[in-house]
Amino acid sequence: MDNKQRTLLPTVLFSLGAIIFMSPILWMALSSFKSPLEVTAYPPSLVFEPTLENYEELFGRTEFLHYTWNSFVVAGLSTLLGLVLAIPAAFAISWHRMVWPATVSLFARMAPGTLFLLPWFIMFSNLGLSGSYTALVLAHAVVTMPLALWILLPYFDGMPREVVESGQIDGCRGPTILVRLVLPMIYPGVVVATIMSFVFSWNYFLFALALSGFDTKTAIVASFNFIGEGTTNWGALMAAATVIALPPLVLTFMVQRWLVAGLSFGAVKG
Amino acid sequence: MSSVAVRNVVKSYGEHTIIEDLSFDIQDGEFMVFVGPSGCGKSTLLRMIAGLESFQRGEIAIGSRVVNFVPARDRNIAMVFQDYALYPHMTIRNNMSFGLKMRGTDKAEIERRVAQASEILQIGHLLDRKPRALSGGQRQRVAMGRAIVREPDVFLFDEPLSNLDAKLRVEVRTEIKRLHARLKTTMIYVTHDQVEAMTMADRIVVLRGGAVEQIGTPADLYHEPRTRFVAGFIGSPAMNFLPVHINGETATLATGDQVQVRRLGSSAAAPGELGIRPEHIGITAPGGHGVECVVDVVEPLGSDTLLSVTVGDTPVMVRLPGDVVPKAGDRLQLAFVPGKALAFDANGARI
Amino acid sequence: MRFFAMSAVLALAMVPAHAQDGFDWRKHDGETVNLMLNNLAWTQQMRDRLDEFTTKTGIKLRVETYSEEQYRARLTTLLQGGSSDLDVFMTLPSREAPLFQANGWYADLTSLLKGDATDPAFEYEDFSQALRDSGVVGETVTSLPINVEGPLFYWRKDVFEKCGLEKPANLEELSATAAKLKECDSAITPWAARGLRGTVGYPLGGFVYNSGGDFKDADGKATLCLPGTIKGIDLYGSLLREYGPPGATNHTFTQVIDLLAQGRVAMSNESSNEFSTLMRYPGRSEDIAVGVLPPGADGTSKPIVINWSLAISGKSQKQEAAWYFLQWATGKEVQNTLAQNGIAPSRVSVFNGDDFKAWASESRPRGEWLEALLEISQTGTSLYQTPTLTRTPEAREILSSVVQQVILGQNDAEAAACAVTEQVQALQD
Amino acid sequence: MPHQPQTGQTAMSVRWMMIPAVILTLAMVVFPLGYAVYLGFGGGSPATGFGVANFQRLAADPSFWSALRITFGLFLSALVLQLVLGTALALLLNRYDVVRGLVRTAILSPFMLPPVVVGMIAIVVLDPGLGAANWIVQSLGFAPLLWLASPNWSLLVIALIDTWQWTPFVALIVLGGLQSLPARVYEAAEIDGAVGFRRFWHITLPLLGPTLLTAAVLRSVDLLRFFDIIYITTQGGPGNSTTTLNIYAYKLGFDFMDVGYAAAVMIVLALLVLGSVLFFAGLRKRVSW
Repeated sequence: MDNKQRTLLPTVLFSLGAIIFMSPILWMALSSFKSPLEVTAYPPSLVFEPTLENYEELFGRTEFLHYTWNSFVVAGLSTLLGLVLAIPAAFAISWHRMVWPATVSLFARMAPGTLFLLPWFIMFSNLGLSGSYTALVLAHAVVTMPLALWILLPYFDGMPREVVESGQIDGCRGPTILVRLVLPMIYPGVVVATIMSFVFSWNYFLFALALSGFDTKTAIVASFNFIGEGTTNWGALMAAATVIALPPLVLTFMVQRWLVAGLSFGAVKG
Repeated sequence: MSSVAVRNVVKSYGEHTIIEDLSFDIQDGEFMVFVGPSGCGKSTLLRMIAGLESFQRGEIAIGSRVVNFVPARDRNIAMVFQDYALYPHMTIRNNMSFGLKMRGTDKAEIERRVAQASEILQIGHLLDRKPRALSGGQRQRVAMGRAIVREPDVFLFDEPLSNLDAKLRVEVRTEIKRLHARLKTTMIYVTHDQVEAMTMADRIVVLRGGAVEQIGTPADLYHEPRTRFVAGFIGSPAMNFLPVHINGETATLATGDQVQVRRLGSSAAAPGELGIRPEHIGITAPGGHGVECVVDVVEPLGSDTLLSVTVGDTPVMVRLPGDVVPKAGDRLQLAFVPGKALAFDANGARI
Repeated sequence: MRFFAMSAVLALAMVPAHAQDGFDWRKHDGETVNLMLNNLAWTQQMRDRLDEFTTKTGIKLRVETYSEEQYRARLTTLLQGGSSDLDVFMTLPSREAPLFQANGWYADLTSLLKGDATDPAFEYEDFSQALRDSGVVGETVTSLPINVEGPLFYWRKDVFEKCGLEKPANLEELSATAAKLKECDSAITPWAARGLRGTVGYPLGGFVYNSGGDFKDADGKATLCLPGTIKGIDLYGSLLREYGPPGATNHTFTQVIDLLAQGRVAMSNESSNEFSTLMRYPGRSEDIAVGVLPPGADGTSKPIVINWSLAISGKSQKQEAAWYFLQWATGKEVQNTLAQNGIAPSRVSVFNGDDFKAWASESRPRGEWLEALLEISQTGTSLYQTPTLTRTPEAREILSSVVQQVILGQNDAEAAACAVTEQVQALQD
Repeated sequence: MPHQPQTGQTAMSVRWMMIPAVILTLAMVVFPLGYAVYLGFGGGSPATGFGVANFQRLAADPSFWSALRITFGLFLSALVLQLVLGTALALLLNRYDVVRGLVRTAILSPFMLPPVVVGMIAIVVLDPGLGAANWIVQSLGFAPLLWLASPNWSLLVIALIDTWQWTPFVALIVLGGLQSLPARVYEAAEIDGAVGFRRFWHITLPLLGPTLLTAAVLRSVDLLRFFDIIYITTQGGPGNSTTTLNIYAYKLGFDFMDVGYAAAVMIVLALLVLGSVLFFAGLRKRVSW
């Protein structure tokens, strides 16, 4: 194969792939800067005068900024909670070479999310937590905790047991070993787990739909308002979609190198 | 069966040269060992012969055929890897027959060869298992079996014993020698362990930094090393080197003692090094005169006794018969066996 | 639940309302009432006016609005979970009043109406009889109507004129008109209407009734397998199939109004509620005409007319404060203001009031719209699915699936309509 | 990870460190599941009484069977598409070693997007009248398509949307698997004469078995419960063409307010997911090496 062909074929192939995967996202961002008339123009216009109208509508006429903040609070705290629970659990599971807990944690992902809505709502209402951040954070931790656990387990499994054993000999107890010795070794795993947990919590809408209150509504739930407001406001809808999509995309971009490495989910071998 | 020729081969990664201008021949049916410290290029050289690595200049021939542009699969070679490289998802039988199947060998022939190879290696009872159910030694045999069934022109071994424990290593070593005796096929064997090299090889290529230090039979390398490097690398415990001033056949130690050395030629008096193997040093009878030393550590091995002693400031290893057991702190007089002390110049070349 | 009594009520509404200074609007000063609202035109108009209520009463409002699908999901969760967080919510009585009442999800407004928590100037009787009835289950008042609405026939006057067409005199002519439009102006889609599951009944109802059909047979048994009903379904379905926009089976009012507002469609049968949205688009106030759906060939005209209402949750801990909000939100003053923005009022006095009339006379379409509303509230019905007491949504779903088969050309109207007889009768409890 | 069987008692026990996670799971998962089962068996509904009435109703409910078929149709088509395309993409990425820069971002972006956003994009792009998709189709000289509005194709379009979103994810998992395959085995294969497609078929594919299985488990759990994008785009239509079990259960519970019956459907769905996970777990032994 001569050199030209060697670089040309993959370049064409991967550019095509990048276009397929990226263009819908770019289209969304582009549309959010179109005026209401332009956004529904057919054939669609590629060249247009960008306007911030849709964003003014979004942040000016609705409390979208507040909802976005809610999303950050819920995703951030549920990620924190998920990690605080998943890290020691993953350590214990890996250290004792248990198989069943990881499997059991999958159960949470087996049931349809709608199944949880009513029981949770009743539960939180009785605890007086209905509509609170607490309820949302706990509900989202059901998404983040197993996810973090599954991402972290291979990292814990890949860590040499001798490190823990030498820590024991040095007189450390479990928690100290975990914090002082193990975590510094597997921090790339913790980063991946954090990012993925945050993104999946941020993206989840069903729980927030049922459990959020007047003040705790998340941006995703609020964005539904743009579908069905008299006429569908496509421009504002795309602006909302862009705003919602931004944090996951930015986070992904920031830690992409580690994500690629961390997403094998221990899939490597039996 | 084939000879192998390596002619003026050069390989580099960018600026970094791995192999520089290597040439040597391997006879048909010879057991050739490449030995050297890690990073010397011995594995790379083997993989170049296998066709797994490309190189920039020179040529490699197997038999009469230059194979520079022949892909690995068409070189009719077989290779045994350090980590065995068995196909983890196939049974042992399929592992052994895979290469033949890929070549379209007919079924009965495959059966026959697998049966024969497994008999030679005594792995018949393992044929229906998968690699993960086998011990390291068994996997090693399977890897050899996989090579045997191919009936190649050349066998290539890439440090095949380094993942085995010491006892197994000795067993398998013998087995490979026996195999060679039986098949009489050319074998090229890479190792970093000079004991393996010495025990197995017909001839040895000692490599250092991508260049040949010396090629020769084990006895050649032991008795007539051409460089200080080869002298130090071959033999265990390693040869002792003492700083000396060489004048003709006489070497003067830092302590002032004078020792006879065997020279290759003659040169002007100059500082250099004296090399003497531990087994070529004795102790004089009580009252006799020799090079004085202090015993630091005594290691009785039963058959031999190893002494770590200090001559002047230089540590020296001495191998004595097992019945001589001095104590640490003793002062002894050492006698060098005549004709066994070698001389090296400041650049490490034998002189 | 019918509106025959409208004209009678119009007379009653002439009774003047005496504002009583004695009523203490600030009794619940400092309390907070939680509202959950479906995102309708009414809601959008109200959103900017809620501060006025807080100023007047000192009661703080917390509002959640959702589009319809999410609204239902959230409302159902809150109600079924027995939430006390919810005080006031929007309800569609024609769909859900019996079920909600049976589940105890409505607070009893009857006693509140009679008690001294009601401003004497409120005048419950001012709501038209039919709209009041919609919120009464058994003897109990469960909700107060906030508007009156129904599907109306919208058409593009300019396009019709260009093509030399008139508003079809009856439903039979609709197809012919659409065909001519298609021929005359290929740039415009002749017809658009809802095709999404669960939403079809509302615009379809008029087609069925005007074609001489019904949703039950002479014995009152639920069925779609009646000649007139089949005719109506066939007409509705084939119009969309032959002359509708692509993808009509995923369209609900948002898409239909969108198409109409963008000037891409020449005719539709869509909610009167969306009139004001439509008028906001450039050009539409000149070229859109609106009226009652054309009658059947024999002149039968029985359009659909319904209302959205406000209810107080049965589990609310602040029913009286919530009741203050209901009084204010459905009161004359607010309705009068909303009426100026195209929300058809549920109060007779407002509907007939000078302000509303004056507003309507400001432009041709407004006048047409008012007239059409007046007509449908006199002749309309709120039943647009096979009769059932508590399983209306399912009945509407079945009806939609029948119509979808016709739209998609998977089945002819008769076969589709008659295949579901058992299903719809099973829902009739 | 292959674990050695434990032969002796480990001196340090950190089992207790699982307790907080277990408590959360018990409170937030086990209790609601129990409650849903209670509802499914008619608890809290005086009309049916406690019993299997809801499940008997399932057996005779054509909508349920239709939803089951659609669920399986979506599951199979999307899973096969994603595994095949994901593996192909991974092989390309592995071969050219270009997982960096723009390519990496392009690959990571789709599955990190909120499903809601993907649904919204689908609504706008796939609109039969105004969408960019038909514009492209027409520019290429084809007749415009109905996309999500066609009862015959809507399910496939949904499957394609999911494939767009999740193929890169599958590719990344497979890529991880590829990169961890023993390089020496490939050299052995090269000497044995397995190259090109034969190498893929005899070596790579079997070695990827466990990796593909992991990807299949992760995707099937999501695909069987597929909800978000349908909920946003078609809400189960046109007709019943995209009414999966999860959408059907949602409609029953939140539109028809038939909570007990909805719970019964969801229980069946949960069992289905469990069944698929067990099925793949059973396969694991056969493909592991």
